[in-house]
Parts: sequence; structure tokens; C-alpha cells
Amino acid sequence: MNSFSTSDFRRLVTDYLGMAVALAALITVFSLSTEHFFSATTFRTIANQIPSVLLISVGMTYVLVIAEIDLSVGSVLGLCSAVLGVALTKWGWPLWLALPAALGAGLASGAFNGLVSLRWRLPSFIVTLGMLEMARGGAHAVTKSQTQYIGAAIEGIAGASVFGLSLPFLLAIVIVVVAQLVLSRTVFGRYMVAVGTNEEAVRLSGIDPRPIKLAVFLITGFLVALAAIIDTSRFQSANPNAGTGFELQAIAAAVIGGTSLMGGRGSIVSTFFGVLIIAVLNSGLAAVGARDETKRLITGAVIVVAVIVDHYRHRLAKGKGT
Amino acid sequence: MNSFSTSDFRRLVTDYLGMAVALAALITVFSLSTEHFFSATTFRTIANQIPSVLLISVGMTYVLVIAEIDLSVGSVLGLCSAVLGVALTKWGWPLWLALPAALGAGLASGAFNGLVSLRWRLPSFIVTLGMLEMARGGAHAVTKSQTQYIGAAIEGIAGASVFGLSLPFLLAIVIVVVAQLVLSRTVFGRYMVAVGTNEEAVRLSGIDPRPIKLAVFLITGFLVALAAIIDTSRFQSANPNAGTGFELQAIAAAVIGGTSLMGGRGSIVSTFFGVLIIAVLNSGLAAVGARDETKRLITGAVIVVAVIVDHYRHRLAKGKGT
Amino acid sequence: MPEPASLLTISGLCKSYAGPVLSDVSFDLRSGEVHALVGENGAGKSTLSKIIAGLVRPEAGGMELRGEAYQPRDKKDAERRGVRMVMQELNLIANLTVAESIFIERLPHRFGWINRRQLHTDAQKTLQEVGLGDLDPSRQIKTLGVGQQQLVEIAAGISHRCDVLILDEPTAALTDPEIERLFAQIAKLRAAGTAIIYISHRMEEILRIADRISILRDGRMIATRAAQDITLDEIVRLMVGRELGQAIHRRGAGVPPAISVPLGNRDGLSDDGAVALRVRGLRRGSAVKDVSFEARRGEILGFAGLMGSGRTETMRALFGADRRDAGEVFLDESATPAAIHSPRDAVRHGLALLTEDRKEQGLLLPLSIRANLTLLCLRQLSRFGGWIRSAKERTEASAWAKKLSVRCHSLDQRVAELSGGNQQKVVIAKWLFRDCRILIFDEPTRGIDVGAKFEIYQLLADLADQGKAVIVVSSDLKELLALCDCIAVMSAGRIAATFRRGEWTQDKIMAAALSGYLQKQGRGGIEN
Amino acid sequence: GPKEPAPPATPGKPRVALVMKSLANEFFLTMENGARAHQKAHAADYDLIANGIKDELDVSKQVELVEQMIAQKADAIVIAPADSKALVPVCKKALQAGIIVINIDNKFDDAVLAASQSKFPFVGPDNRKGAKAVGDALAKKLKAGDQVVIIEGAPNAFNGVQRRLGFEDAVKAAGLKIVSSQSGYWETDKANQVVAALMTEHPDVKAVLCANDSMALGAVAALRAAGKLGQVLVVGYDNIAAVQQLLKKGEVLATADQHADRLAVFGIEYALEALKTKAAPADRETPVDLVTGETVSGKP
Ligand SMILES: Nc1ncnc2c1ncn2[C@@H]1O[C@H](COP(=O)(O)OP(=O)(O)OP(=O)(O)O)[C@@H](O)[C@H]1O
Ligand SMILES: Nc1ncnc2c1ncn2[C@@H]1O[C@H](COP(=O)(O)OP(=O)(O)OP(=O)(O)O)[C@@H](O)[C@H]1O
Ligand SMILES: [Mg+2]
Ligand SMILES: [Mg+2]
Repeated sequence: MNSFSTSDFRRLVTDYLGMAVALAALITVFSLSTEHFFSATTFRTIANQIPSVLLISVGMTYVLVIAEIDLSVGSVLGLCSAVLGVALTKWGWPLWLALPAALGAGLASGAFNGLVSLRWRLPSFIVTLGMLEMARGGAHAVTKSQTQYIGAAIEGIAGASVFGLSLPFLLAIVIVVVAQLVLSRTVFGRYMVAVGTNEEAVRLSGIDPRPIKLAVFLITGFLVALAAIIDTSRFQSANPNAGTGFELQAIAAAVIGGTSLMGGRGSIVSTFFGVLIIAVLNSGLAAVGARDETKRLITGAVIVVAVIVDHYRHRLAKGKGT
Repeated sequence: MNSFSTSDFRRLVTDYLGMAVALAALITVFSLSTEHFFSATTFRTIANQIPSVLLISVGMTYVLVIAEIDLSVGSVLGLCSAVLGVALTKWGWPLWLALPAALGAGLASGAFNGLVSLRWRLPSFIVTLGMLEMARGGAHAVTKSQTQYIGAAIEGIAGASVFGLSLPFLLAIVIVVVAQLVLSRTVFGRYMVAVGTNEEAVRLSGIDPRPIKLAVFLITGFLVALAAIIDTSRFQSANPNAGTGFELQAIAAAVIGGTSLMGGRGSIVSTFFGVLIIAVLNSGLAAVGARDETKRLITGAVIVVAVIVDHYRHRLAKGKGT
Repeated sequence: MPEPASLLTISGLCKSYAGPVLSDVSFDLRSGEVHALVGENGAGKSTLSKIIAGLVRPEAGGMELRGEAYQPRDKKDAERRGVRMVMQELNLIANLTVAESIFIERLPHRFGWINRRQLHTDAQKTLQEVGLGDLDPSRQIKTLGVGQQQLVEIAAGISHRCDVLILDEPTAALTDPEIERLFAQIAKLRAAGTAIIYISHRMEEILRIADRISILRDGRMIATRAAQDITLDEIVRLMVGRELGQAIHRRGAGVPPAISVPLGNRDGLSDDGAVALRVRGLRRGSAVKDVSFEARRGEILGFAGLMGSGRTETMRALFGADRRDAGEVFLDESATPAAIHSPRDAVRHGLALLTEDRKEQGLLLPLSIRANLTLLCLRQLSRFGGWIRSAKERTEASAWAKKLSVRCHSLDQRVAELSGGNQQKVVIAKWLFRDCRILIFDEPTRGIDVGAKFEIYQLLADLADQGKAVIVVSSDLKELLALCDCIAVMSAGRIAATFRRGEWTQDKIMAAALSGYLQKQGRGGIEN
Repeated sequence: GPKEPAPPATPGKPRVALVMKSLANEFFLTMENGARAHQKAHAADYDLIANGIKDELDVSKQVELVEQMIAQKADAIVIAPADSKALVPVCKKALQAGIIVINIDNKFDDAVLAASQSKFPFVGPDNRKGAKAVGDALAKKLKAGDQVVIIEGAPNAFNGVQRRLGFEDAVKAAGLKIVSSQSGYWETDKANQVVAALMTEHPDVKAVLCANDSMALGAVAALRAAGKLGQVLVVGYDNIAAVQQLLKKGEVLATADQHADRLAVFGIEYALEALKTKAAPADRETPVDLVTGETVSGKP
């Protein structure tokens, strides 16, 4: 709550320098190689596409910080979307009832992940892998595998915009800021980092790690449900296959941003950069019209190079020591 | 090298009891619910289907034991398969040249994974995620996205059989046994466990962990290439999409078998059980002809339940302590 | 007597991390001598040792071994040249067996295939030498207590032939019998011509076994003296750079002055303090068999015993860290047992437990000193239900760091970068920060230097004076004798005897500590 | 256990195995439902085991399904192959085991069939023809020289390639200009990303041709976000329920209906016939209908 000091500023620069450089390099390359890439439209387009991935990546970063993992995010997005779509179309529920139902589905999935892995002390990898299958099965069962067209009833959510930026984007930005502050400035955030660093030491300090972990799984479930609502509104339809492969995308975004898979380290702002890098890359490659295999080769290489750049940023920040 | 003691035997029972019980339960359920499931043909069919997944899961177990991960196995399988197919069909190479080429592709991918993550100390998750994209891109580039039909030229490898068991199956069993012995009885195996448990301590003991890690990535690349050869021979064709999703399957098999994602713990025999459980489950559900969402729900639930069963086995083995 | 030739000479060594750690250190080591290295926490002893053992590279300065230039590339290189080190921090690999850990770099094998029988017998022989003959070499490291782990590390160190052996605080977690056995081993090595660098904060040990003593202060080599030419007080004065505060040895009968307790205004209390904690019939596995005791307010209760006698397990069980098989814990003379099933319950009831293993169970190594210090009372340092007041956090944390004189250059430094003793101070401060009524300290002064020990004793005494119940488990019997009002002696998982101040003698306590094992002549050793 | 009733073991009653592609795809689910309904109506004539793979890319799973059906001693296999080459050897194996194999939906590659000296009766639509019809309907609304983009299916999916070729045929015939042709992997989300990027890069594009309707949904969302809905035309393929509203509103111009529900039924009937006559029937092309805003049915 103090004034912003110079050391804070220096940390901001060194923390995000690597990411920012990688991002700027990507934008430059694409701007030079295409005609219209460097334009407000492109950035508005990207801004309107990333909210759902961003929210999921925020959740994933939290989960990774406590040294767990959630592979079910993509499927749970599909499930929440399915519930929302079917509630609005087949069951004829009003929006104010359907939205909580979708959020409930997300929270319930998060609760399952958290409770089962805590109760039996199972690795969350396996529990959420099970959930990945089950939630997708659920999404198909609820929709009978049919994409549900909803139409204008849900358009309002993603359609509303301020200065050309959509409501979901603004919401996502707010959530990024809040999530970062919670992580770095609150008791809960500190506990998360502590649990991810050394759970046993935390337990022996008289702090029960389980409610913290459960809360993180619940938060993730909630964010995934939000992402599902946004996507459903954007496509005006609920697709039971929605979110396929999002788990790897979200993990990649978090890890590109420097979050450790071993827990105890992570930053939401860095994850935001990670999401941006991937989004700019996808958008730029599509604008260039690259062949599919070229896209994959470049995407793979960029992921690796982005982390290598970040490695050197770390060295820089640390100075000659070590 | 000592004789097999009773304590060894007890360990064998307690170690694999949980898995064996889960497997037996699955077989019983399916045998009761379908007519032809419990037959030699079914088991022979399963035996001939699992070698490639088994080999990949062995590699994955090794990688997990040293506290790393390899997400690229599926894509690398696709790449090796593509190289093999294109070499045989388009380039007109003889088999004795094409096979080493495929193995070389696997080893090269493994070398890339190992060298890049070691050189810049990057998390293998991200390096192999990059490799996942790049190898798949490579597979599509080599084959121009077209499945290469090879035909009888390559049939011999998977076709040969002894007592109805295919050569690949026998090979896979030999590799499982050797891999287990290497892990538990050799210097290299103990170093793997040590590196996975506490890399820093290994370094402080005057042992360089890097060659060990590199070797493990190379072994995995080699096993994946073997799996690619087997699959290509089985399908008599090389598909650039081959192996999609194998990474999660292999990790699931290893983790169901009790291998820790945090490193330092793993058993090849348990992974074998993990592979069997998944294979029997797939086969049985197909025999029943269950609807897709039911399959997914059941698969997810079985994964979670198998690990829960294993949790209780652990408690049993440990006695009342803790 | 002519000066014996130097085996290892060091001149002008410099090393700095964020600030200078070693400045212009020169030093020489002769074959067949035990050379003690002393200094305050953070003085640079471990860093110097690591440089000699090839783990850290100096920035300036040279080393010569047997007259040749010596610049080890890494640990392996140093070992090839005959230089070995047993590290201060435990560096065993939890998932390996004891035998594998001892022989990790040279597992007996044929074409890579381990010869398990030979490994087993070799390990048994080596363990015998450090007094762990009863330990099954195929047990996993993670099932051992800290003391046993330390002995395994020592066994691994002395099982190799070498010319220079560095022992960095080998006895910090050991009790007297193990220390005696270690000294016997050291004597043997010394007779065989091995030069030994011995680091310890236990001054009486140093005077007993050292031939020469070198004193480091703030990264500078202050003096090197022959052991017979120097007194304890002088060593301490050189280490600290000033006279220690006027210690009032009110209870220090029979204890060398330098380690007696400066108890200030604290008089021996009578036993009318109210009972704060009563434990009845505590059992857990084979380590704790029917333990009952009580701790009074205003008193310091010590727990003595041999290694593996079950002290740590007792404390963990009563704290709820491990499941109890049986037993009840009563608080404040209450007749109903307190519901303590987890450390969280324990802390809520006002208990604190400082664990013996700081690295694995006490600290968040990659996090800052500040985050470690304030973890337990973040709630008090926050407002709006969880927003941390960072300014307040900073001032509070720095106050505690100062109070325990934690040597660091910033509170944002990672705890992993601190010296061993300073890490221990952080763990202690963490618990003191949270105002608990019953404090259990398991090996609180492990690795802490003489000066800081005084301060910690003073702190413990103050806490008792404030009416808290303090329990101290320690392997250092002299520490307990100086500090405690009452000492419980554990043996083979039971409390063999309890003495009040004045009733005890060192012999009586040792006899009680052994009693549990003597009854089982058949096994004749420490039960696992 | 699984809720589906296991096929009862009535001796003499033939067991027909239906092996489909991705059940995550509405098209194949409709196919499965059609088959199940047919079996219920003809319960006395045969038993049905219906299976599919998780996603179209998992070819090896489909091969394994066929192997399992051989082990299960099915009498006939009706297969919609996920790969027109890789499935040939295993189907040949089935044939050698005395099982009738009928190829539906996606035709086996002729060269491979010739090389492996096997032949399977094919029942299915001509994707290229269907796509051409959709493209032609679009071309009527455009003039020569107009820019269009194609969103392809997964790059090595046979029907994806056929549909792309069909679109290209129509585009060529009408003299339109393809400014970009990229894969959307059959997915709404991926297609959305690609179309959004292309709308910025090629602001004059007049139409988007999508190889399936899920991708058309993504394209429509991208156009809506760019404020170009109505100015840029969208066509799809498959006629899934969700696009029917869009067809009525005119947000999607046209799609093609391959009658998934009847496709498997044709195959099954073929198989039953072959079992009776012991003779291999001839290939049969099933109808593909163009669906537009005017012709769309009110089916839910
Ligand atoms: N990796 C590191 N990074 C930064 N500072 C370090 C690092 N290692 C040691 N230091 C600092 O160097 C100083 C000397 O540490 P060292 O471990 O040598 O002390 P010591 O004399 O062994 O102390 P103790 O008695 O507590 O073990 C300490 O202030 C410590 O914080
Ligand atoms: N995690 C564990 N698993 C199995 N056995 C253990 C474990 N921890 C300790 N033990 C065993 O329990 C017995 C009691 O150990 P404990 O640590 O309580 O003794 P102690 O008196 O504190 O001695 P020290 O700490 O010096 O080893 C020892 O034999 C020890 O090996
Ligand atoms: Mg030290
Ligand atoms: Mg202890």
C-alpha cells in the first residue's frame, strides 16, 4: 500500500522484460511480413478472443503455484457450456437461472477435483485426468452431442463493448489484476505460495493446507465456468467439444510466463504475457496464411525460444552472482 | 544377484496387489456382461495392440522417475512413422536403411529434448511441448499430410508370431523386464532414482546429473521410434497423425501404476499393469458397444478408482503406521 | 619440534555473493592434524570449506595441495585429488537406501549391475564404525531421524580414503555416545596421516580434539593458534570481536563458563508452577511406548536421551503432526483431553513445535526471510480480512531478525542463501513471533554459534519467566543441564527417569538413557 | 457397469458391428442414432455393436476397434474409416476372417485397395460434389473476381480434402479469387481465430467457405465481432441442428446435408443383404442435398 518505489519499478522491468521483448519481436516480425497486421483492428480482435483462455490460464497459474495441476479445464469448459446451452434451449430456463447453473457446474467440478485429491491424497494429475474424461462425457450426455444454438438470448454478454473492447475483455483484465494482487499481497496468496513451496512445513506450522488447496480448485472451476459463459455468448451456441486442448494451452501460457510446474512460483501478469504471445502468434500466422505444418513448426519453436529468452532475462536480473 | 527371498516375495505381492485386483475386477465385469469377451482371442488381440503404448509408457516412466516429463512422445511417434513411410515409398529406400532412419529421428528428437532443456535449464514440460508441435509439423511436412501406404514390405515385423503372440509383444515384454531390472538393479537405475529425488544432492555427491538425464531422453526417443516402427508395420501405412494423444495415455498408465510426477519413484512392472488396465477397459467397452459418453464417464471413473484402490493398498502395506 | 610441512596452503582467498563473504583468507593445513575452524554464524566457514572441496569457485586467491597448484573444477575433481567434505546441511537422497547413499559414487558393480551382497556387507562395516551397526542398510533414508541421517553422511565421508577430510558441524544432531565414536574414528584417521578440518559450535569438543584452531570473523581469518595456547574465553572473544555480555552464571554449576547461561534476573523456580501440559499414555508405533509427563508454566522442561530414543516422535505425536496410536493430552489442569489431531489444532490450543529438520520441515527455502518469519502471524499483519500491510510486515520482520541477529543483507534474501545457523535463527524467530503458551523446541540450537546460543537461552528463559511452558529436546546434554528446571530422560521409547534441578548428575542421566536398552540384552542395541 | 444392453446371444442372429469416426462429431452421432433406431425396428433380424473413436485423428484406436470386432466374431463390419489408407490392411484381415466389410461415408483409397488386392463395397456420399453444390450456391451471390477464403478441415482427412476440392471447383467455375485457404481442424474455436485474423488482413473478402458447420459457427462469431456480418457470406457443410437458425436468419447462406441418419442404415442393409446372398453388392452413392434458408426444414 506504500508508494511505488524505484526498486518496485526496477523489479517490474526485469520481471517482465523478457516477455515484453519476445512479444514485441513477434509483433514486429508479423507487421513487417503482412500488410494489415499492425492495426488497431488486429489488436481489438485479439483482445476480444483471449478472455476465455486468459481466465483459464489465471486459474491454471493458481493451481500450478500450489504445486498441483488441473487437466480438466478444457472439458469442464465444455460441460459448463453444455449446461448453459441446454438450460437455455431445451429446458427453457431464463438467463438468470441458466448462468448460475453453469457456474455451479464449474464449481462442482472444481470441488470434485479438490475433494477427491485431498481426501485420498491422490495426485491431482490423475484426478483431473479422470475429470477430463468425465466432464467431456457429461457435456456430450447433456447435449446429446449436438451443438446447441442459442441465438440473441445470450449475445449481450460478449457483445457489449466499451471503446471497442468487449465486456469479457475488461472483465478478464480486472480479474488478472485482482488475481495478481491476491497472489502477491494477501494472506491467502502467501499461503498458496507457501503450500506450493513446502506443504509439509506449512502443515507443521499449524496452517491446514487443505482448505487452501480446495479453494484454489474451486476458484479455477469458477473461472472456467466464466470462460464457458463468455465463449458460449461469443459463439451464440454451446458446443460440447468446446475447450478441447485448452489445458495444454493454459499450462503453456503459464509456463512461458515463468510459472514453475514444481509449485511455489508464479505470476499472473507473466501468464497474461504468455497468453498474449500465443494469441499474437496464432493471429499472425493466420494473417500470413502459413501452411499448417509451418504453423506448428513455428509455434513449437517460439514456445521454446520464448523460455530461452526468459532464461537470459533471469541471468540479467541476477547480475553476475551465480 | 541373490536368491529370491520371502521378503522379496511379500513386496511383490503388496506392490502389485492393488493393480492386479483392479485388473481382475475389470476382466470379470466385462466377461459377465458380454459373450465373447473372456476368450483367448480377446487376450491375444489385446496383447498385439499394446506393444507400442507399452514401449512409450516405459520411456515415460523413466522420464517421470528423473522428475522430468516428455509431452512429445505422441508427435515423435508420428514423425518417426512418417520418416519410415516416406523413406520406403517416396524415396524408395530399402527396409534396412529406412528402419535406422526412423530410429535416428527418434533419437534426434530425444537428443533435442534433452540437450535444450539441459543447456538452458528449461523445464522439460515446455521444451517437449514445443517438440510436440514441431515433430507433428515435421511429420506433416515430410508426408505432405498424406498417409503413406506401404503394404507388405513392412508387414513382416508385426506379422510374425510365436504361439499367436506377435513379435512386437514379445519384444515389448523383454523390454519391460530389462527396463525394470535396469531401474532397480543397476548403477544407472539408482542414479535415475537419485536424480529424480534430489538433483542438487546428486550434484553435491560429485555425480553429474546431466548425462543421466540426457540418456533417459535418448532412451525414450529410441523406444518411441521402436513403437513407431511397430505401429507402422501393424497398419502397413504411415499416418502423420499417428500417436496423437499418446502422451496423456502414457502418463496415465505410469501414474495409475504409482509412478510419481514429482520424480524419484516409479516401477516399470506397475506401468505395465497400468497399460493393461487401460487396454482391457478400452477393449471391454468396445465389446459392450457402450455409447461414447458412457465410455468417457466410465474411463474417467476407472482411472480415479484405480488410484484410490492403490492408495488403500499402500496403507495395507505400511500397516497401521501413519 | 620442527614445523611439519603444510599439506594444503591457501592464500588471499576472496569470495562474495551479494556482499563479501570471504576476504583475503589465508590458511594452512598439515597432514595428521585436526584443525578446528570456528566463527560466528555466517562468518564464512562453510563457504571456505566448499571452496576447498571444489563446490564453490573463489574469485581470487590460490590454493596449493602438496606443493602443487590446486584448483578443483568440481567436487569430483577435488575427491580425485584426495579432498573430501561432509556437508553441514543434510544432503541425502530420501528415496535411496542407507547402503546406496553411503556408496553412491562407487556402487560396487559389474558391467553396471550392482553387486547387492557386497554393497550390503560394505555398508554394514562402515555403519559399524560410526556406531550404527544395528541399522539395516537396506532401509530407506526417508525413514531415518535427523541424527541417524547425519551419521550416515559421516559414514559416507569417512569410508573413503582421503588426505583432507572436512567435517562441517558433524555433531550438531548427535548425542554423546555417537560423538565419542566419531572422535575415535577421527583419532584413527589422524593417526593414519589424514588432515581434518573440523567445524563446530560446541566449544568443549574443539578444545578436546583440535590440534590447531583458526578463527574466522566476518569473512576474515583472525587468528590461528595451537590448541594448548588458547582458552575458551579467548576463542569466543576472537570470534565475536568483543567481550561477551557479562554472563551471570547463576545456575551454571559444573559447566564451562562459555556455555553457561546468562540467566539475568531469573531465579530457580520452585515446582509450584501450574501444569500447562499433561501427556498421558502416549504411544506411536515402536518409537513411542507409553509416554506420560507434564510441563509446568514458568519452567523449562528438557528431554534428554540417546539418538533414536523417541524424543522427536513423542513431540510430533503430541503436537498432532503424526497420528497417535493411543494417549491423551490435557491442557491447563483441565480434566478433559484437548482435541489435538493436527498441527493446526495444536497451534490453536497455543502449542508451538520447532522441528529438528529445518530444511524439510521448517523452512520455505526458496522464499524470502520475511515471508518465512511472518508466515505464522500473517493474519495479525493484515487488514480487510487478508490484505497484508507490507510496511508493518517489514518492520516486524526486521525487528525479529535483529533480535536474533540473523545475518543477511536484506530481508528479501532467499532463506536458502543463509548460512546454516542463520537459517536456524529464522525458524526460531518464526515461532517466537507467534505468541504461543507452550513451546516445544526440538534441537533449537542446532548449528548456532556460541554468542547466539546465549541469546536464545536468554530468550527461552524469558519466555518461561513470562509464564509459558517451554520444552527443549536437545542432544547436547550440557545445554540441558544449564538451561532446564527439570529433565526427562527417554530411553527406547519410554521416559526412564525425570530429574529436577539439583537432583541430577550427568552420570545419573546417562544411566537412565541407557537403561531401556540394557534390559533387552538379546538385541543389545538401539531398536529400530 | 455400462447401461447398454449387451447383444443377446440368439444363435443364428447376425451381429453387425458399426465402426465410426469421431463420436465427438454430431454427424456421427446422428449416424449412430439412425443405426440404433433401425436395429430396434428390426430387432429380430440382427444385433448391433456400435463404436466410434474419440477424435478423428486417433486412427490407431479405430484399427484396434476393428481388431476387437474380429475377436468378437462379428458377422459384418460397417466402417466409416478415419483414414482412407491406414484402415485397409485391418479390414482385409477381417475379410480373411470371413467377415463381411462394408465401407461407408469415406471411401477407401483406390490405389491402396489395388495394391492390397482387396475390395469393399462402398456406400456413401460424394463430398466433392456436395461441396461444389454449396460453392455454386454461394457463387450465385458473388461476381467474378470477388475474394473468398476457405477454412479447411483437418489437413489429412479425406472428406476434408474432398470438400476443399469441391469448393475450389465452384470457385474456379465462377471466377472467384481464393486469398487464403487454411485449416480450422473442424473446430469452432480454431476457425474463429483464423477467420478473425483473415478479416483484418484481407478486408475485401466477400465470403468464407467452411468445410463443416461447427467452423461456420466460429466464422459467424468472428464476422459479428468485426461488424461484418451480412457483408461477408458464410457457407458450411453437414447441416447440423445449430446452423438451421442461422440459415433462416441468413447468417449462413448454405450448407449440405448428407443424411447421416440414413448413411449407416444403408450400410447395415447392404451388410445384411450380403450375409444372405453371400455376394458382394455394388458401390452406391448416397444423396447429398443442398440446404439454404429457403429449403431448411424445421427439424429441431
Ligand atoms: N548461495 C549464496 N548466495 C548468497 N549468499 C550466500 C550464499 N551462500 C552463502 N552465503 C552467505 O555467505 C555468508 C557465509 O556463509 P557460510 O555458510 O559460509 O557461513 P558459516 O560460517 O558456515 O555459518 P554457520 O555457522 O551458520 O554455518 C552468509 O552470510 C551467507 O548468507
Ligand atoms: N519417518 C519415519 N519412519 C520410520 N521410522 C522413523 C521415522 N522417523 C523416525 N523413525 C524412527 O523412530 C525412532 C525414534 O526416532 P526419533 O527421531 O523420535 O528419536 P530422537 O530421540 O529424536 O533421536 P534423533 O532425533 O537424535 O534421531 C528411531 O528409531 C527412528 O529411526
Ligand atoms: Mg556453515
Ligand atoms: Mg530427534
